[in-house]
Amino acid sequence: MSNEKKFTLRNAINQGLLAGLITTLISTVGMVELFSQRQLIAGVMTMAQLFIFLIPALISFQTARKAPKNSILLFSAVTSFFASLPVLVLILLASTFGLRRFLINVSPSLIETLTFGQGPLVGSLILVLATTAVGVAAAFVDQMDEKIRKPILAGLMWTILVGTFSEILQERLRAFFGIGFTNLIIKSKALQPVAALIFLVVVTAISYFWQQRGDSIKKGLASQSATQRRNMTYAQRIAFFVLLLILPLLLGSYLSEVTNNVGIYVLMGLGLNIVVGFAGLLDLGYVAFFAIGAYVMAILTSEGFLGVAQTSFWLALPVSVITAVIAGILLGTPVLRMRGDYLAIVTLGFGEIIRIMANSDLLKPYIGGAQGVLQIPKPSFFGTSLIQPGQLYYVVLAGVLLAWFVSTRLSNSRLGRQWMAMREDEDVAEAMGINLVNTKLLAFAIGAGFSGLSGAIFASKLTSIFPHSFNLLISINVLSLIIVGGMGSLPGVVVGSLILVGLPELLREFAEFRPWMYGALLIVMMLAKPEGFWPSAIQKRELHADEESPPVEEVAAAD
Amino acid sequence: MKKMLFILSVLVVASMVLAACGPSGPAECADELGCAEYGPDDPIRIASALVITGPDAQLGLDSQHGVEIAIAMRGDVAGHSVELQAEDDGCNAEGGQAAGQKIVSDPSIVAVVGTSCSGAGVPMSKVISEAGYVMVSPSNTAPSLTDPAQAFNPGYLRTAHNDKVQGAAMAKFAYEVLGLKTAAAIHDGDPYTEGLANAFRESFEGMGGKVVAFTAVSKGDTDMKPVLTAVAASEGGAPEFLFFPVFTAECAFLAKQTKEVSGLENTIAAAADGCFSAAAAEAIGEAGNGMYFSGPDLSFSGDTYVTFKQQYNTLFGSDPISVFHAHAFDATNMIFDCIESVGVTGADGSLSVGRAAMRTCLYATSGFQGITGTLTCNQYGDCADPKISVSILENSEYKRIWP
Amino acid sequence: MPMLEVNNIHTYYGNIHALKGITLTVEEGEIVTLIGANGAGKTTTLRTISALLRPRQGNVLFEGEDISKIPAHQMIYQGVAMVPEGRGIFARLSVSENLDMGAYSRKDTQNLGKDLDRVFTLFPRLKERRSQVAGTLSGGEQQMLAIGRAMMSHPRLLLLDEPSMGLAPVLVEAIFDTVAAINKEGTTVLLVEQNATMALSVANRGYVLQTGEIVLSDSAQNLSKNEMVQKAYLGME
Amino acid sequence: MQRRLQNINYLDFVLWFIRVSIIVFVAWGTIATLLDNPYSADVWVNFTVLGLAQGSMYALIAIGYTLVYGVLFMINFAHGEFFMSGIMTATVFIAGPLSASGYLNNHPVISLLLILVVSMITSVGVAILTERVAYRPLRKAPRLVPLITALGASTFLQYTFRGLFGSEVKPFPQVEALSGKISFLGTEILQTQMVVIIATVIMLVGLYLFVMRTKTGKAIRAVAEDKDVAALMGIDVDRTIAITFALGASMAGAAGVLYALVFRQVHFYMGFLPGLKAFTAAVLGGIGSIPGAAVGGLFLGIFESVGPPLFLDGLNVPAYHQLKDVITFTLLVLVLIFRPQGIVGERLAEKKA
Repeated sequence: MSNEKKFTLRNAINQGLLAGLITTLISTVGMVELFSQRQLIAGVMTMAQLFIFLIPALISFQTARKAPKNSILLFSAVTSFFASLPVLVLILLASTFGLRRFLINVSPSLIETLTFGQGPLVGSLILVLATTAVGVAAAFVDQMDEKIRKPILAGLMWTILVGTFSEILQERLRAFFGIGFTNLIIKSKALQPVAALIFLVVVTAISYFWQQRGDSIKKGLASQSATQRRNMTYAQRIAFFVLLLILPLLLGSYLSEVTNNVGIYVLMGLGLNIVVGFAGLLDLGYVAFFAIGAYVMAILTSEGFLGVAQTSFWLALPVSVITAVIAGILLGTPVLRMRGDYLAIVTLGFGEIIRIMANSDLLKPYIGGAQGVLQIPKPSFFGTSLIQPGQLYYVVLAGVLLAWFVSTRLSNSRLGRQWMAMREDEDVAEAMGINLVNTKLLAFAIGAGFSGLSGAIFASKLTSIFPHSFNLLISINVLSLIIVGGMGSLPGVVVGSLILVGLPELLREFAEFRPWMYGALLIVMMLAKPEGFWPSAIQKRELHADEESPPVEEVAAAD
Repeated sequence: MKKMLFILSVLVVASMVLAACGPSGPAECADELGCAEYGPDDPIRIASALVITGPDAQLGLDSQHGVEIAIAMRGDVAGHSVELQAEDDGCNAEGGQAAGQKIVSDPSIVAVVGTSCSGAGVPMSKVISEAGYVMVSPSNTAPSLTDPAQAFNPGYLRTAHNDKVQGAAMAKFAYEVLGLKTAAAIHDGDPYTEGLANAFRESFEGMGGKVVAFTAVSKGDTDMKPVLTAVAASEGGAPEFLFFPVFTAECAFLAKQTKEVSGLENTIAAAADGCFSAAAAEAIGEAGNGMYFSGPDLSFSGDTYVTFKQQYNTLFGSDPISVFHAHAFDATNMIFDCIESVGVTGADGSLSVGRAAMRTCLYATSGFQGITGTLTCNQYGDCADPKISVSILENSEYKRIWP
Repeated sequence: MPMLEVNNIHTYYGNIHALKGITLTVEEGEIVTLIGANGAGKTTTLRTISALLRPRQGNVLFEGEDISKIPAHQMIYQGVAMVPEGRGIFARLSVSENLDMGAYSRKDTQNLGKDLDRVFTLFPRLKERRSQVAGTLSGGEQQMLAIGRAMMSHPRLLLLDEPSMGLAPVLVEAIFDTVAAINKEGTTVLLVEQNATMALSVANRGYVLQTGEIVLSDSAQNLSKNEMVQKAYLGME
Repeated sequence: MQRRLQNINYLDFVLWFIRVSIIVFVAWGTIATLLDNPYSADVWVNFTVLGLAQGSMYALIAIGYTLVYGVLFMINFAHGEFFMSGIMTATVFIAGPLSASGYLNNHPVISLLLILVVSMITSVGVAILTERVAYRPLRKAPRLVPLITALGASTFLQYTFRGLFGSEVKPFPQVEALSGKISFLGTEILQTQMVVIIATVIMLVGLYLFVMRTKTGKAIRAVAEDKDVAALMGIDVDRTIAITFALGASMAGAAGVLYALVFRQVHFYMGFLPGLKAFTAAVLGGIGSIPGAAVGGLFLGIFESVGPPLFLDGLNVPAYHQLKDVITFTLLVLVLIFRPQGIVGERLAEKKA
């Protein structure tokens, strides 16, 4: 219905102003300035310029799609022209008034970046012209034939991506091919112009040919028999498994560290997925069990003065898990009769209670209070201490595979179906003869067990733990990753962890703006894909039923 | 799909072969822990790992500014420009470990300034030391970090004061200089403040004083009056001296509200270097008149600190926002001095800095004139000037009064 | 020109095709009833007319104007009011607050007193309970409140969804008497009802719905004589 | 729902056990404290007044949670940031310059009004923008989805304001007209606390009257009950929801000014904890109910202030003020176990919760 509305020049102006305001915002919060030094493509484009131009370009692209067919260029030019105006106002205000007294990041160097070092007057002119030009270029790209447009966009996108992640790529390239070769491609985090150009051309070409051949491949797939397909999945599985096994070799120590962190969150996510995704119990204090697992591991194995037993990692591991399970049952019991948001706030309270107790002077003689537990040994395996992230990876992997296996079995079991029934409607579930107390407690207990396992590995990976590490934000992060991935879906947990734990790690360079981007990312992802990135089949179905839930009467009508 | 499998296996084999070869560096380096190598035009790279996100961000950001100013004021080091790789330690252990792993995966980084929080410092010092790197923290104060029986690792140094030293100094000041016999201490559950408050208590009691109340608030608390009221009504009577070595936000709340609680009108309030900054003085306002602060004596270095503050203002648009910028500045300069003394410059202008040599040099630092005092490192990495000074706040100006 | 013209509307719930091309008309001053079994699509039809649901195809004309694209909260300004299924009173608001909400769309606030009196004459019970919280009313009183509330907006067309649901037979008759009275005063009524006997007794015309389609349409009299209708909806053998 | 599980004795046994053990613990602690008698009666009155002032702020913030929860059944985690954004902006743009020029202390009333207006307008603006961008498109999504965008919005807003105004603690000037103490119930209390309590009462009563008496207020309540029917009455549901957000945010903006008056400093992270506490207060009082939010806020404030010394002092718990939140959350758990609808909440809300 809305697409029938006419897109007027006024809309184009509004769109442009919106884009301009966004650019102004990222300038005033300091992001543009921070990245004015960071070269995306050496000598050609800085990260700051990417920020300044990308937003008008995207908006002009949007405008071009909606604009009347005969005046696309005009519309795009108007949009991008107006996109430069708010920035212009900022430059004007900043160079006439001392804006910096109020807005700490509106510094002379920001203005210099925005005006390309040409002074306010000439710089503003350049800014307006360049922005408009970018917008028109975007419209041109939009006008191209799809066969050409898509590859070009793919090429641009991949080049920008490579430029953004160049820090990590640089490190990996150096490890594999040595510093000389790396410097040809990426030098001090900047993509070299020639390499960038080659890369752009290659990606565009590949994407072009891929598109040409895409159809025939799809046809080929469809013509294969079912057994053939099954065999392939079998082969794929082996390949995947081999890949998992050799991953640390490919990744190197830092990326393995990131992978381990992701893995720890996957473990927690799989556990919370049982509680929230399967059983529908909204738990915001999930970090409590993580903390309990970690502290049990710490106290049992620490070689410092707080250690009580100095047992080995492998001995302490089951104890941690069992303690967490017991804690899950203990904390689960009083809240069995609560639902929804009440459950959320009470569990949140539990999480905070555990953290505050761990931090308190009251328990300091036993678990270290604010000073934490130190000197926790890393796990050892047949005499080798697993010091490197690449070695610890296998411990994490084993934990994740175990949790994955248990989760898959559970979701197809009688218990799993009871959970689903309970999630749909507790009253109906009980009428069907499901014992709600046991079913709920089992969900809490198993979820807590996974979290305890995760915490135990975490403690031994860190070799020291502090109450600080167990705050509310962890619970929130785990919940978010489940929902971003797709609630109730096991692969979704992995996808969610990669996006919400792995990606911020890889974007460490953005340093102080990581939380800002994290927040924006959560909003944008939920707006774009409310069902998550890898929804489970059931979730997909539910969502559609949920959108416009028909009264019983109408469903019957359709039959 | 078979093709995919093939590609995958090629990748696997290739990666194994490559991993077996390992990174190949120039052969010139004779250092047992390897070297950081720079081409003739390459900048020297150092890293920082400070808390720049979350509620404590101002603490780390301020230190990072200190590092940036040190780089700007120093100019070239050993004929090379300097590039900073700024990382976030998140003020927690996992953040410290991740930042550490990232730093040690980059062979071009020669040394690290960090971490902000002791909790992040413990795992990070382990990662850094195991990889043969070296770090100098501008603001870790936990005694365990330089205690060989606990968390000390042989690549760790710091320019911040060990809690033990500072706590004892404050106790001595209160007991001997001010002649006060009863005191109370409040911490906020942060390892830094808890350690310092504890050290103060032990020393004060050791000297014969009485600690009538030892209590805590929580981070993020705003209303301190219940705690202060309880302190005022403690069994041993209202304390003559109240020590709360917490960070700016909580410190300002405590300082302001102490004046508003009946029974504490005559109590002398004191804080430590977590609250010893221009921004803190501004946040406390008039309530801070007559309050004592322990920490480095910044007036000591004279001109350098004046220039430093000007630089800070031009670059970051405000006076220093927190406390450990000076320690960070000193830490960075210590690192630069050592690079200059152990770096080997090749005929073509390339530079090679041995990592073991770097460590030896840093641990051997002696009589270094920094803006926080004269720094001399001991074998476990404590480098801060042992002379803690106490300043009094008068009309938002700090005046050193002891020693 | 008919007052309400529904042209071949198709409404979906997700992928469920609930209305498969409904076409009907209501002339000014009429009472028209839609009858059909549970799940035939009666409520969906009303919800589509009142813009709570959007048809994927087809349109709705009210007094010649296409109203199928305006938002639901604008309908009442066009002169269309609806008493939803299950009455939909605001349980936590008082009776008089509920009536106030019925008059939310009114600009001429000085005439409200008169309308309130009119509702209270129609339903004296409501007057007694005007300050009571609506959730505590009995089912019959709630239905009265719902109809009274709809009348507060001075609608030209009243959409009534199952007014007899869950009420005792005596009350049902009273309600239908009121509906007839309201109609006499000049309000056109489109009535959805499962109780076909009652519905056909007050209506001028009727439509029979089956699984999202109209299978029969005729005057009320003829419909009550129709064999199929008698069998299926009037409980006669 | 209570009845549903009644047949399971084990659960009742556990709940009774929890109830009894906590009561025993509290009684033991209280008796020990009172026998020990560390504080005079004055001090206890003081604790209560302190709690009342802090609780007033919680109450004002809790209103926003309750209103939004009432219409959308959604926990708006970004509400604490609405609170922060208003007073941060007002401090930087108004209070700071006014104080520097001396205008603040020469014309305290005009200045405070100006600060209040700017704070409220900013909070409302941020709230409306957040609602429009992050919540409205998700009205039909599964319930957890807006919760996640709320969390995202919360972080985003925190760091936006940090980026705008910097990460350091900003001092809020002392208003001389409000400094000093007055005598109240035989004890001295600060003028600022008195202002907070009085202002809160006025605003809460005003809000209550607005929601109960005005057409818009009734529309909000109608939308809270049934959006479809409200739309049939001619109520623009989207607009009404935006108004609800604005109302809650205006209270938060005002609470920000009171906060600044009492604590005299602001920070980009200052919204997080009060937000969490206010949400707890809203649930404690009975989420969805306006009197509930008020009662819950005051209750929470008093408990935080009086609870630790009363229950824990006698038990010789070291640094017991640290455990204040433990008491808070234990109280919450107890209330929700035995009175799931909250202190003054109605049972009606439960089926939707």
